[in-house]
Amino acid sequence: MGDADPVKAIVTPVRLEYQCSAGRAATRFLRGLAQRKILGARSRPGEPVYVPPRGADPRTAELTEEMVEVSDRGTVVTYSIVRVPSENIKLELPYVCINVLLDGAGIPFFHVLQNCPLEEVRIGMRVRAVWVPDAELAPAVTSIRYFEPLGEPDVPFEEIEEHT
Amino acid sequence: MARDLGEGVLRGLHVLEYPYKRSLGPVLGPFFTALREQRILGIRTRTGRVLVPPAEYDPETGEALDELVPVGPGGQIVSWCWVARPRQKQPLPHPFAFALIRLDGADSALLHAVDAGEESRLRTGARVRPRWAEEPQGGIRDLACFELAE
Amino acid sequence: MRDVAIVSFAQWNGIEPERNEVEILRPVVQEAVERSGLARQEIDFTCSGSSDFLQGAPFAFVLALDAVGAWPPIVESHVEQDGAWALYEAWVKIQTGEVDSALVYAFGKTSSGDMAEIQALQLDPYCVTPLWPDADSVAALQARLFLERSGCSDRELARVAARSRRDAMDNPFAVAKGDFALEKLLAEPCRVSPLRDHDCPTHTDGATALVIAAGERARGLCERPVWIRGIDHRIDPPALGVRDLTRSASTSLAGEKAGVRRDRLDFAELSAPYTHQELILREALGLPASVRINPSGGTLCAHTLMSCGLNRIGEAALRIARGEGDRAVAHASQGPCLQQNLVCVLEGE
Amino acid sequence: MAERCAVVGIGQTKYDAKRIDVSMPGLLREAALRALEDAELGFGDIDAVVVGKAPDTFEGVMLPENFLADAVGATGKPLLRVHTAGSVGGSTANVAISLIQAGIHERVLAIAWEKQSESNAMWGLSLSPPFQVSVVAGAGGYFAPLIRTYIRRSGAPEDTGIRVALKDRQNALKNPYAHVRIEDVTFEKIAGSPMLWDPVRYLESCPSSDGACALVVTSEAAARSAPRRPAWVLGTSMRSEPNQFHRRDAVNPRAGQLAAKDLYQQAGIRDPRREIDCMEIYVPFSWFEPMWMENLGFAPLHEGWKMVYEGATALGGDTPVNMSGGVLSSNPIGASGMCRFAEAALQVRGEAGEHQVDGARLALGHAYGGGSQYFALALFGSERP
Repeated sequence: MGDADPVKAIVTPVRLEYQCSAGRAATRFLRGLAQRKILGARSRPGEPVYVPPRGADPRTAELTEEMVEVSDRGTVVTYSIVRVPSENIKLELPYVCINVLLDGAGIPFFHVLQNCPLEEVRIGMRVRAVWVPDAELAPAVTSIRYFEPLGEPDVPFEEIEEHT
Repeated sequence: MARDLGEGVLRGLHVLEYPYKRSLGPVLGPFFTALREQRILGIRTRTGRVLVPPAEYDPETGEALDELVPVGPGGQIVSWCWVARPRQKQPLPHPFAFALIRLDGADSALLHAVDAGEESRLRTGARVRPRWAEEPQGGIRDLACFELAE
Repeated sequence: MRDVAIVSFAQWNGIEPERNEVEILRPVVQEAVERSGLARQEIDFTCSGSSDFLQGAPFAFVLALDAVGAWPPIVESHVEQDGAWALYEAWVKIQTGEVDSALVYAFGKTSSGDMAEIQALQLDPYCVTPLWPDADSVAALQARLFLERSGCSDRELARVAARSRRDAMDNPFAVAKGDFALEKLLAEPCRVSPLRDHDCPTHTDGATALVIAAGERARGLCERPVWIRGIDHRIDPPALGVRDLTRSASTSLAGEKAGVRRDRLDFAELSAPYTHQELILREALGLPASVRINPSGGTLCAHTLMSCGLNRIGEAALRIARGEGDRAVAHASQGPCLQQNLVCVLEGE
Repeated sequence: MAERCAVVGIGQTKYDAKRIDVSMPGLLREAALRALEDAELGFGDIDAVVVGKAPDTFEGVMLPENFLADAVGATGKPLLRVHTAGSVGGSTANVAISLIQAGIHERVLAIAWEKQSESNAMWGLSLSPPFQVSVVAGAGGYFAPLIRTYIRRSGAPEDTGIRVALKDRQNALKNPYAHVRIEDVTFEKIAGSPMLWDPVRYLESCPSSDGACALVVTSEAAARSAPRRPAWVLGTSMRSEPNQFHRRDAVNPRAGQLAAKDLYQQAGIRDPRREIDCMEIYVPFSWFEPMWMENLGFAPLHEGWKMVYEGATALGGDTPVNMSGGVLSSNPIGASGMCRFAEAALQVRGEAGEHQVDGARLALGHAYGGGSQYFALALFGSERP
């Protein structure tokens, strides 16, 4: 003791616990997933359906209280092939991260595409959700294991371009 | 992770946890190195005040400081409070005092824990001395706590 | 300087685990905007205050934009401070002449975590945070110094608590309220001596929003605009063992710059989460006994971390707008032991 | 009505992955003292301090400017803390400038910083509460799909990003403060670096850095007594839009377009490509250079990549971009925006050293943050407006 190298750094561990609320809007969405349903929300008929719902339309802050079920099929609006590990994702590398616009939805959301050779992933590709077995269904995004190609003809870029 | 409370809104535990690593620079480095050797250092300002813990700069003017000087190890309680129900992360598992302690030779006070057994033994102005950690790591907790010196 | 007035105010405080931050904030922002008489798109500037540590994850304010309706894009800024500093930034922006009106909001969902513990992360991260002194303990160190220096007793602290809780009964957004006998309060055991439970704040979730506007714009929007006659903020050195904790030098200085003593005051709304801090602040601002303190019940009765300072300003404006006074001082504070303070002098016409 | 404002002091730290030689106060003071020295002022001359930083969770200190108040000479002064995600360095400078323009202060010190090595940036950025669980892998995971869309829309050649990265990495060799300096950088070296978030390669991505940047901004009267040539503020602008909404164009966001339009209007700029001499813009992934060229009005829609191809954005080109090496070479997140402003101001002062653009009179500083949602811009000029 005392003859070691000078102290140049210290480690100060921090551990804080929080009880988070999903909020009312996201709760409805998550509970839907536990029943294999993808629920979005809109302010009124004719307005875009937000999936997942955010409680309000971010453009206007208008409440989006009308729940609308959307399809579990959709179109790849854009994607990237992830080849770098990150702390929050436990997937084997590389994997494909897609922004998928579900049929009936007004915004795309991020998920993972599997069962598709990397070189075949493309913008406009039609995909569908693959759900976990019934026993594993839970009010969580993980109830959708991943998306996979649907084999339908691609959607022209012009039709989805505005949804990036 | 999510707790399902029936019909209510979903709630879940979120943990923010990280072992933050803090580089120390030219003043706190020697301060913690000295603590590991059971010595306490302060720093002298241009006007002659001695600050403990030492700062790289004068708190009033921002002027850079570099004259480290030994202080303590004994000192005097400037203020204190009695922590009847210690939290798990705090220095002592049983009731103790947090105190502002002016070490001998210092002009400012250091915040640390005082192990006094019971509240009635404490008073402002009481003399204290350090109790050193058995396995120093280089850090403020190399001072395990202070104890009454009377 | 341009004349700037508070033209509308809305708030919500309470413990509601069900709603998330955006759901708490959205109706409050909407109410403030509606009450201002301006359409959302007519408001030139938006500024908010919040802290990521209340939710333990980065970018709390980014999602909060959903509560505002920021489309088409808005001129916007955010301070990682109590919303009172967001108000200051908005006031500055109006002074540049670039904008005439602003929406200011703040929010904090304190029920998600242990606020007394989380605030240990505001202290010196090298020498103090590793000891995890909770906010109550840190305030108690200040309280003992103050009691010993001033000769005040715990009875005087209890008087502050009793008065605040009694006044809070008239405030639907206060959470700690009721008629409490002094003797009963003094019979409580200490939480962290010398502080008892009633000396410490009741943490609550909350959101505050207000709209400010310049000169003629403000006059056209409401009958009795509440003018910001002076606003200033100052900070003291952080180290608890360096500054005189029994006085608030930064409050005195900010008060002087804001013109607190320029005229008679009817009441004050002070951000004093702990009873002894009210006494320190009264002294720092030189408030005579005739000035009513915290008619809302104050921060002691509803501590909405990150929005309580803006809330004081809103509460003071609300009372002036209702004609319950003509001139008031509102104060916001953040940092351990009243380290940083903002003082705002409000006046009705 | 607004008072004129000028930058009279500029200070930057050496940027590095881990500045283990300094504490947090030491890091801020390195930049602050250099800015003050440049302006030949002391802390005592400063009226107010504005501090900017990205999330507090990076360093694990809540509202850290409070514990740093005396380190930056703010005792007894007003201190503001700005946080607008990645654009915060720019917003911080703009808030400081507004304190001068409002006529409230004469001399304001603005400091932006990040000490990412206290934790880990990938961890810090992926930290999300339950229910927001996301498959997005850090900033690259979020922005790579936008780049993919840009490529699809514009038909840009696949090597555009490599060309930008090569230019910025070569520029960084002329900047003594730059973090990433690859002496033998070549097109092949970048092309051969690992693909991280396809189409973004390792050497097309920004690093994670420790660093701080400081500016002393003053009123016109105070600028007159400045020892060196001031950089005059010709305009500032900020715009924000929500993170996600129906038909949001996140590749070419409206908020960025409006911020630019506002700025040019303030400065009387009609043709930015012709009138603005050079710029420092926020390019954390190489492809953002052509994307921002379009967003800022320097290139027609879908043609930003042509500026890269023609060499227009190179140090010797007609519109040099990121002469300092940019965010690709140094990225202390909270400070990165202010570094852009500082480097733009250095150019119009003629003090950018080896990476000086000859005769630069007008320089743009640009920062963005969030999901391409927050924009902060400023235009600096060598002549008083």
